[in-house]
Amino acid sequence: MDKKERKAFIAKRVAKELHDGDVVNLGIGLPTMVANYVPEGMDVTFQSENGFVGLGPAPEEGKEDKDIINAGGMPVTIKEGGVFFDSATSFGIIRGGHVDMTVLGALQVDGKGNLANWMIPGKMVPGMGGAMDLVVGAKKVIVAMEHTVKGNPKILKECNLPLTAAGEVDLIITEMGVMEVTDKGLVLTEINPEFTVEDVKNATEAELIVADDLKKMEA
Amino acid sequence: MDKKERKAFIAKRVAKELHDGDVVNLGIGLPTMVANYVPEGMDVTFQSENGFVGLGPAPEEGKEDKDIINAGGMPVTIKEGGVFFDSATSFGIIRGGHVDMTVLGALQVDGKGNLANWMIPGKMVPGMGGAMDLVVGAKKVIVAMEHTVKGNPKILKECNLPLTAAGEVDLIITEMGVMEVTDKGLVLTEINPEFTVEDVKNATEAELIVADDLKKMEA
Amino acid sequence: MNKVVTIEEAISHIEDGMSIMIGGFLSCGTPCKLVDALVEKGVKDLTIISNDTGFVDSGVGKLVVNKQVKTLYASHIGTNKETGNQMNAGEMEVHLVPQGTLAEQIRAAGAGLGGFLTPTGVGTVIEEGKEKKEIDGVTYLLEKPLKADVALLLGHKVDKKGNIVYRGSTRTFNTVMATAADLVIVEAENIVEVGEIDQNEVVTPGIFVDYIVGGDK
Amino acid sequence: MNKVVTIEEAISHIEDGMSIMIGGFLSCGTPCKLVDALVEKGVKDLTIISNDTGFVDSGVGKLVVNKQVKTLYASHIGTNKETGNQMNAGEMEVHLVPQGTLAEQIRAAGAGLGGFLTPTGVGTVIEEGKEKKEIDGVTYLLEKPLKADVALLLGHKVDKKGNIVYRGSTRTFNTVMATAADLVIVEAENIVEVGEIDQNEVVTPGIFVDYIVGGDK
Repeated sequence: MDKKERKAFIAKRVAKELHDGDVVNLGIGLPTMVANYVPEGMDVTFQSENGFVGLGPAPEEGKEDKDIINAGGMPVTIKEGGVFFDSATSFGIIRGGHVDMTVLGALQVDGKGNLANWMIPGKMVPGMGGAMDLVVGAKKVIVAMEHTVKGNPKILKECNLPLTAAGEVDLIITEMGVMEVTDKGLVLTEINPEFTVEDVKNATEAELIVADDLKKMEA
Repeated sequence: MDKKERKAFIAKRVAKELHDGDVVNLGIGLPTMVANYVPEGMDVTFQSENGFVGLGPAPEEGKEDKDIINAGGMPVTIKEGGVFFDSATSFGIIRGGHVDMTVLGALQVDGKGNLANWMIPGKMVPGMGGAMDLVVGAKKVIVAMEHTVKGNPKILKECNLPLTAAGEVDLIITEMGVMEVTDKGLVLTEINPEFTVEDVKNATEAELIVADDLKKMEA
Repeated sequence: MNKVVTIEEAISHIEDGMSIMIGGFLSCGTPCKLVDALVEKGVKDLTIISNDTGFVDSGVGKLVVNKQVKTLYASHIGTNKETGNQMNAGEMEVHLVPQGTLAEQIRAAGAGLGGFLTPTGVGTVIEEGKEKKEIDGVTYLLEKPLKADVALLLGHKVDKKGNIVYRGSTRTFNTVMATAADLVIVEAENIVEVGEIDQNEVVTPGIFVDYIVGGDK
Repeated sequence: MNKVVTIEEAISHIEDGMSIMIGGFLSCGTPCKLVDALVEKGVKDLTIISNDTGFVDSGVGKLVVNKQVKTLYASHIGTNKETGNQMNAGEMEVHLVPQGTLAEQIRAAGAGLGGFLTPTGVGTVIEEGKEKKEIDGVTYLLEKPLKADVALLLGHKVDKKGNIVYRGSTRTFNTVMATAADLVIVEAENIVEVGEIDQNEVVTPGIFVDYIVGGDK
């Protein structure tokens, strides 16, 4: 798989976590691609934390509406039945547990469900935007990312970058497999058949518990 | 003055406290009458705490709209430029200091600006409704009432009924005079020429300081 | 995901002992058909959260008269003498809450807040048992969120996704209650197709709503 | 009570050292003409409260580039590298605030609340120096209200009393900022007569608005 295929594979697998009627917030980058793989016939509402539900695909070129952007600042569309609201309402929805699932990228994530994705001290301090609220508020938090960065693990024993939230990640989905954050630690529940368990362990700094019923990861 | 004249006299005098552009909340009963005496050419917006600004007069008989009531449950109208909103917004407006003045009746009020107007233990426990928020939140709190009840003072040394709010009353306006709550105590600033200072003092349990420049109360 | 159901289907989820928020103010904005159906169903030992208890013959008041209410949170009960009677007789536990505090408590529950500091009630009986806090020289009470099993709302126009617009002064507590209950049922005066309500004009987003009933107007 | 004034008249009230809230999200919903006028006027040492600092050539970002900002409260500064530069150089004091907390702090100020308890930021650097409180087994941070001298808003349709409706995703922080500043100025895309906006559709009541500018669209 090349980078593009890897990302699509991850996004497709994430999409299998969706349920009919879910309200879902997707982070920018790879997570945004999840919207392309909503199972046929399933009604999923995407939230854009800058102020609406019913986020639709990008508009055709020339049909952009300057008043409708997503949280990344890109022109988007709103679907029929969608609703605009203000930031206080938007984060009331998020913190109040009305978002069923959020999908985010990570700089680092660890076996305790800690997530770091908002700053690298001295290098990059963009701010947390809505990420801290989303990770705390959403019912299910999925980290969707490539397993390593330049060959280095991103799934660590313990995050050493400033946290976005402590112990809030539920599931990590990469091109190598699916890992669940449990009380006992990080459990590998599915594995991409292109890799061995040894491969995954080598690419992961956190200790991995292999599920008894380890399944084949399919996207 | 008979009872009706007394009430009109009090309401008229309260209306002199209005300023152009004010947002005002009037309690039920006598305070509601203040709306009839807004000085010509002055733009005052009345708030109805159940959910709008721009409260207008009662509708003509037969023209009632079941969806437009005031906080007393009576059919009312909304003026052009008025706006409907929900209870959270309504009390955000009230607590947030966006109401310039509230006018309420009282069971008891005292020289420290304490107000009791929401219950008589064992007898009448209707609940405080929006009164506690209004008295705390409005920039200026005016108690408008008849000076005594069945000849007994309502302006006391110290309220003995459960308080609506502590130390929030700014001005007391009755048919006998106008009293200001100050750090030094209750100051009689205007007197109805039908009464003597002695009359007012006799009808008041709280100690009254007579202003050096005591004025004639005009409505 | 068909949200439009009969009143019977909607209230079939409501059982004895549940906590129920009911929108409206003195019956204006109250989903009276849903209340009537609850009276008919006879569920009891309810905890009711509502601005007031309406009147003996309308709105929330009917549940009181029918002795279905065990615990009540409200800001005003003066328009329904039966509420006061049951309170004084010790048959119903009544929590009187300042109206703004009640609205904010429900909002806090729906917005994931653990509480808020309000100046309302300081120096009154309302402060009893509550933590006080001074911020920048002002004393506040710490008030906690209030949620419920069920919320019953009245909407003027409701589309089939549950997006609601209200009319006049009916909005009241309906908006915050929509966010603070596990099960949210809206009684619609008019049910319209998705797309018929302008996306800029919706007041309560349909994501909060589970069931829609009524619409026969 | 004529609220419609020229941009010059409206911003004549804004002076060096003031705190200013500016609505919008990445320049969408930002009153760009008012910001441009502030850039031209050159007021300095400002405290800016805004979701982000837009871009170097648009929205709030221009004030940063022009070095008029002394202190900043924002949730995101990644789209304007000049903000990061000035922060790293110690030329600007930057407070990064989670977006939901920022919105709620502004709302609290406008709604007369002394603060609120939020779960956001617990276990992160955001909790530093803040009181923590456990309610029903959940840990929260106590966050305080945030107000300003001035709020600059963008409205799509504004009537002459200042009643505002917004369009699309421009609403953002405009609504809460309208409630939390001593002086509120709205840049209107369209100014309409009182009565032209349905009383059920107004989002920001005109009682919050002091001045209306623009309307040439």
